Amino acid sequence: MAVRVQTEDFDAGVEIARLRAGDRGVGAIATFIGTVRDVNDDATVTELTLEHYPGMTEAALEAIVDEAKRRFDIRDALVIHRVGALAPGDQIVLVIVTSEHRGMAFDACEFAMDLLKTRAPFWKKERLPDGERWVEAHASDDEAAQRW
Amino acid sequence: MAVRVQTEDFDAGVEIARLRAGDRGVGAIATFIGTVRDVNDDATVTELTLEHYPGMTEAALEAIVDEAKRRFDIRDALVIHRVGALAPGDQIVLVIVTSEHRGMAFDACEFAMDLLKTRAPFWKKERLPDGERWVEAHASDDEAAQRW
Amino acid sequence: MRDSVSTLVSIRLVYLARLREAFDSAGEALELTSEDAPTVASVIDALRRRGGAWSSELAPGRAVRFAVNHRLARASETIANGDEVAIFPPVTGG
Amino acid sequence: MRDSVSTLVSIRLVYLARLREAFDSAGEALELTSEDAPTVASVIDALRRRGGAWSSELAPGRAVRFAVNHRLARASETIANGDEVAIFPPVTGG
Repeated sequence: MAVRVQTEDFDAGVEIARLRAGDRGVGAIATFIGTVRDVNDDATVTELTLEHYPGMTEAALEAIVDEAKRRFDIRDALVIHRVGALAPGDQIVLVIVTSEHRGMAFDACEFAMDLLKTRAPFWKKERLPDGERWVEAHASDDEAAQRW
Repeated sequence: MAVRVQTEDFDAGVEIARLRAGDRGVGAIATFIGTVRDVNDDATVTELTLEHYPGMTEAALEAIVDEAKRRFDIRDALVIHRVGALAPGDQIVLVIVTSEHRGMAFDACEFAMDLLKTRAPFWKKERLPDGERWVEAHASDDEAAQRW
Repeated sequence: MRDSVSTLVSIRLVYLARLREAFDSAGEALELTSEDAPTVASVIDALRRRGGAWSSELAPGRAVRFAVNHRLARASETIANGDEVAIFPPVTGG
Repeated sequence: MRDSVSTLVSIRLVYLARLREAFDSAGEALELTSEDAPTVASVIDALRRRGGAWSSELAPGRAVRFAVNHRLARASETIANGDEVAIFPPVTGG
């Protein structure tokens, strides 16, 4: 499975080892992990809840992985995204790309994250000391996705 | 320690957890792992030996980490490079960068790898079925380093 | 000669994140009667006419995104009988 | 009045990777006598005059890199008494 949506945490080391297992043609592995920060837009975040659109989510992530494989000369790719209630310091998302040479691994990994930020149906709600708020989308994410 | 030169293998998951431990301001972690391919320039590689320049190696890697921290808005960085005899599939190098936002983590990680490829005193010797050869430097690595 | 049933389009609506809360609903069934091929925009127009949170959250200029049958879609996309149409704010995952 | 000892520069040479094998040596002590401030290029000139692998491996146009006291250096860099000068092929780590 190239994509997983889960409430459980993930172990990047284990996932990297699994993704490249048996492929001796791999020379480069680029990995990205997104984590919950304890501050966002100058407010203290005590909890972050990830909502998603079951049914669409995995298909959207699979489309991103397929697009990365189509556009970049890579060997394999994996995306894991967590949903549910998370605390500061918790891991949110993992993207791993294996390739022969490092340039393609870096590009495909960043490409997948940029697309994920604008095309995968996840929404973050932050709990602050004085209430809750939905995280607003950043224009910078649209710009990042439009580079490719 | 921001850099390590060692014969032993490393565990990316453990190193990532250690580098970001206690820093709740981290929102992005970019990681690169270089591994030994079983084929290089159309020849079958059965063993790869990494020679280095003791005394200079750690200083060169520390200079790269310092430069990455100076040029990019990142929280922390780690470089581990192995030396000695390695087999196809073995891990060679690990670069981890933590930052608040993903763009800086990706850029600093790729920057560190590009500099490492052109400034850190390591040399690869390949064992092939019919003998040994020193790996030749790639012009593409010089070009990659000159982008920054 | 067209069958009169062909002008009736039944869809499943899904509301997510802030819109789910604003509408106090995770979704509903909706029937559109139209001589033309209905689009996502037709659905939004129908919902806006309800007033209240519907008209304010879906007002022109508000950032709203759509998916038809689990694929991102523009407002101009046509919809067919049985489609699932999701309406949600810009995504913020990753 | 300059002390005559000031014109004698003792350095430590280090050869690495392919050059270590070609010279069949990991390094050596070298004394340069010069009226001018010697540079990395002065050292390379002195080594080339030995002929054989020295002149072929260090021939103009060959890709050779240098470090002075563990820092990458150009051929024009001046060297001082006690310096460690390393000579090696372009690096291929990572």
